[in-house]
Amino acid sequence: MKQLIYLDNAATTAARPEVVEAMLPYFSEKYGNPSSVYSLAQESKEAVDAARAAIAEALHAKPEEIYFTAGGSEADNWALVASAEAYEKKGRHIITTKIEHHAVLHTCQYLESRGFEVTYLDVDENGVVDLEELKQAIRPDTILISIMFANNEIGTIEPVEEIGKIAKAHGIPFHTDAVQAFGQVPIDVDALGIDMLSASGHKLNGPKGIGFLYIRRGIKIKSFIHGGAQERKRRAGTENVTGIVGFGKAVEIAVSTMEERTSYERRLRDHLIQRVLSEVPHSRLNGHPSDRLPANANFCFRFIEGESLLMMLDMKGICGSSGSACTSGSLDPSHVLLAIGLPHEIAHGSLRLTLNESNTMEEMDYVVDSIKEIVAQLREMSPLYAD
Amino acid sequence: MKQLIYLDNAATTAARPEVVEAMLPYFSEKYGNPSSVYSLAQESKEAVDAARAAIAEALHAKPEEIYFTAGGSEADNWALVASAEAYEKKGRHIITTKIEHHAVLHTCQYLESRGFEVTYLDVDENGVVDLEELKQAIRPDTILISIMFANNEIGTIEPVEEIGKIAKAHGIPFHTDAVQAFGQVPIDVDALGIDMLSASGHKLNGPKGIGFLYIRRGIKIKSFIHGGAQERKRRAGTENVTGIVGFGKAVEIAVSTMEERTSYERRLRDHLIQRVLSEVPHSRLNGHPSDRLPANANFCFRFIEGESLLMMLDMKGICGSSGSACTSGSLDPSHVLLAIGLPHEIAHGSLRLTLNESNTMEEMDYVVDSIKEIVAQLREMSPLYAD
Amino acid sequence: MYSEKVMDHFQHPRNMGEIENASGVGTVGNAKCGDIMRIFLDIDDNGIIRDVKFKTFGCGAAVATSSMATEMVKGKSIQEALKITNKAVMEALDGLPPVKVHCSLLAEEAIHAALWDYAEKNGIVIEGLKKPKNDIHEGEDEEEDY
Amino acid sequence: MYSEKVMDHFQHPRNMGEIENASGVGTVGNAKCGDIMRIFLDIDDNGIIRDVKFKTFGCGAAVATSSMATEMVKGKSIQEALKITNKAVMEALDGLPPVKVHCSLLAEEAIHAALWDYAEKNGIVIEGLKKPKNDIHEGEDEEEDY
Ligand SMILES: Cc1ncc(COP(=O)(O)O)c(C=O)c1O
Ligand SMILES: Cc1ncc(COP(=O)(O)O)c(C=O)c1O
Ligand code: FES
Ligand code: FES
Repeated sequence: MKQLIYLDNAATTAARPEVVEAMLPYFSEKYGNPSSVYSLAQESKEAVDAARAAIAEALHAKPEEIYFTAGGSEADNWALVASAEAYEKKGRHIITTKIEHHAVLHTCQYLESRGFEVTYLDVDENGVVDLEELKQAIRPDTILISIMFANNEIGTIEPVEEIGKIAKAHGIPFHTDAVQAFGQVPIDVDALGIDMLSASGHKLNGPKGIGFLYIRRGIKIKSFIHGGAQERKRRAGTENVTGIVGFGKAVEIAVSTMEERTSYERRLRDHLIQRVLSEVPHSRLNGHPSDRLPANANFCFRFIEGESLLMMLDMKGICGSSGSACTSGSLDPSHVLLAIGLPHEIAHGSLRLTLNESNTMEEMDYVVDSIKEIVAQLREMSPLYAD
Repeated sequence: MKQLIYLDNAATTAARPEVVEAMLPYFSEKYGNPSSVYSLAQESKEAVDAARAAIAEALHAKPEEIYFTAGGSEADNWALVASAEAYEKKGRHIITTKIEHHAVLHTCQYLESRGFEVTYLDVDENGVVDLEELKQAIRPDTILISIMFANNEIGTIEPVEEIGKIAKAHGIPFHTDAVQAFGQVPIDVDALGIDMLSASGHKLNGPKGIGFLYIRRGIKIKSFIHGGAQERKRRAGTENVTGIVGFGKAVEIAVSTMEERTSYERRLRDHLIQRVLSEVPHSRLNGHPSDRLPANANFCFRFIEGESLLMMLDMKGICGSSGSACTSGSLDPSHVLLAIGLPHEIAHGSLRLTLNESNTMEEMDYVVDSIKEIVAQLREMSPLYAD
Repeated sequence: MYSEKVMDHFQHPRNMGEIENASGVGTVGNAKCGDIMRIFLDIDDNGIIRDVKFKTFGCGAAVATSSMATEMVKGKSIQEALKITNKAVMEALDGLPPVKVHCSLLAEEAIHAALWDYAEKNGIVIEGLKKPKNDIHEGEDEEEDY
Repeated sequence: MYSEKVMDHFQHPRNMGEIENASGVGTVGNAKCGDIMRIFLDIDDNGIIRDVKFKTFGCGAAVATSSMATEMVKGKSIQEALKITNKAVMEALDGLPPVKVHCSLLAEEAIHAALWDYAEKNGIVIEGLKKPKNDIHEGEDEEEDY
């Protein structure tokens, strides 16, 4: 079995064939710049507008509230930096959590270096923020609450609706990083009280290099990327027409197939979790047992280290990821796993498996068998296990 | 003749078929996230590295000095904002010109709102900056000189080498917006003394939504988009692998065909200019007569307005653009045409035609004939001409 | 970007030209975008607009609204003509893009200016007609409602 | 990311295991990345490293450098073993990615620690051997040379 079993859909996904097909005409035929006057350009503009409308519909938002970006990171940076700049006369305090993606956390640190103050809320052992703690953190000078919709590592879904209510009651704009949640769980920005929302195309079988920031009408933030008058003067740069078209298509499909797809993924995922926990000694599931993304499983295996585990899985044709971000330039163990209370050694031995609809039950069984074998092998090698 | 004559290659270009072909495998087959551990991801990483190397070579730079962005606008924003933040202890003064693209100008205005001081250099009637004025503008607290390589409207090429020398003599980092020049004229960042350079994929028959900022080793600017550790920790966000691959391919072709291609375009362009100036009354050429981008022609026709002219050309299948940016949300006449000294009414009647290698001499003649007819028709309608 | 009606009036502008010895001539401009519109009215003794012509230096929307507005006032009484707003002209054109709404004001104002000129020439007062602004941009706001 | 040699040593680590009653045992860790390496040396009366084993909790590079480093010291004299630097181990592995250079330090330090243990147990002084650090990250810089 050397066929690929791709279980890293939270890192990125394969673009759907329909998505690529939708994009193709806009590379070399309908390539006009949407801001231009002539008819060729109008075709591009219409395509962009159609994608914007499809995405708005998916969120129960208005098309003019969707602003395309280069991805989730830019959307997060925009929401935070521009909110800070727009509301700094009112105050300089921002509330977020300890388990945000680095696109939020590092931007908060950047804002701290510019004189803003950030409260990083704790989470419980399942990765859920404490609403009471949130309420207590709110101050008269709080200008933004940014709490992710669902965590990218452990899959925990945050109580967004309650957060939205609290934010609204205090008149504070509420931003949520929904990069992992969008397309996986239904989102209604009005019902949930969300003022800004970040998403990224490549997480839901769309292309890489495209994302959006939803900005509720009335939220007065300015540009993050300054320049031309694109995106209602709020986001400069020639529109990534192909990316936008592909993103629109991907969202359409993700939304229309959501129920069936995620219930299938959930079934596979639950089987995987159940077998791993019962058959691999010293293993644990990270994240909320039920309030979690349908395709996410995240384990810790004591006494072993993540990268080695990933490399051995790769040799068996299995693609997964680990909280231990050695390769991505940082050697620290996952801040998320530390935040839910795991000690360093254990946090290092984590494995995230994120499914998609093309996985099968047979694959899950093969994966569990492989994990059992590899974990035993690595423990054999580990000075910690020997102790 | 209702076949399309596309003469707006400065706005955007069609992606070359070879470019799209190079991108295709990275959408749905080699779709791995370059930061991941497994082999699938390594294929993406290698593709990104190969594109980076090709681009570095084109500039005589080192691969690790190329940082991919979402386009020219982001690169410009990054260079300016991060330079301002990195060097603000040394000073808060920036020098640029009045004819920069809005991605530079509006970012400068943003920095002014953050307490930086910006000198906007004048240009002469051909759009060339005055080196003496530049020298006089330099102060002890000057931390950045940002002057474009070639202007996007009138095509004038700035004396970059001399600017680089002046910047170096004063120990000031020199950024150049080469979005229009890259791929059209040879660029050697070392020989020209360039410390930072912005470029965009869709201007040289690559895809939209991808660009880069060249940052010379030793320039201490930090991130503009904060988050993950991509691009040597300097530009967060999952890499736009397809965009990067396409951009790399486009650069390779643009550089290897540059000489032949631009000399062909120049011949066509010169014929176009010569016929227009001699056959259309009250017409003038904007920009430098010889130091200009090979494929750029920019005219003013007195007594008529740009958008109407464009719409009538469109009806004849000709795609061009105008300095009068009515449709792009601003109603002001081109700041570039005003900077070279044209009065408002004349600046409104401008037409930019930017060629590519697939244009023909027959097309040029058809275009001139069409312009003659349309200009006469619009003047007939104009209350200014009647006067 | 533009509706078919706009494109039609742009491509085949109605009433383009001048009227010699017109009863009233009005010229207005938008300093911001630099466009200029001139309307010529031929008004008979019963106060009916017998003929109307325009000249426009401006964008596609400006040309199309000139054409449509002249069509709409032709044959109307002065009082009827006064009631033709830029909104009505836009509706008749099946709408304009948001950035182009201001262009339609040019046409409304040019007609008012021509009527004012007619009133002045004839020493009469047209009820409901205010002295036209020279620059129709004055009262206008930069539309930026996020 | 890794060379073929690294992958080979990762997949088939040489000298993995423990030595009972080893002449010297050294354990070092990198507090930053949390990895731990333990080296067991069996040294004969002539000061020749007769056998060597390792146990490693760490990334692929850590495993591969453990394996290669043990191969390189096996059969060597103490003085020869001391000269084996992390650079030499990396070269023998056809290089490591920049972020992984520090992992190779673990192997060098673990050997030094095992030799130090051997020297202490036997009450001797090994020329040129300094007391090993417990956390090899201490001296290291975050590599960020733009
Ligand atoms: C000179 C110049 N700078 C910057 C840009 C912005 O590039 P992009 O639209 O790719 O962000 C452009 C083109 O739009 C340009 O011509
Ligand atoms: C929760 C979360 N936020 C933000 C991002 C950043 O998105 P992108 O890589 O598209 O910039 C990611 C994924 O990398 C994510 O999982
Ligand atoms: S009249 Fe000026 S933009 Fe239309
Ligand atoms: S030993 Fe820690 S990353 Fe390699």
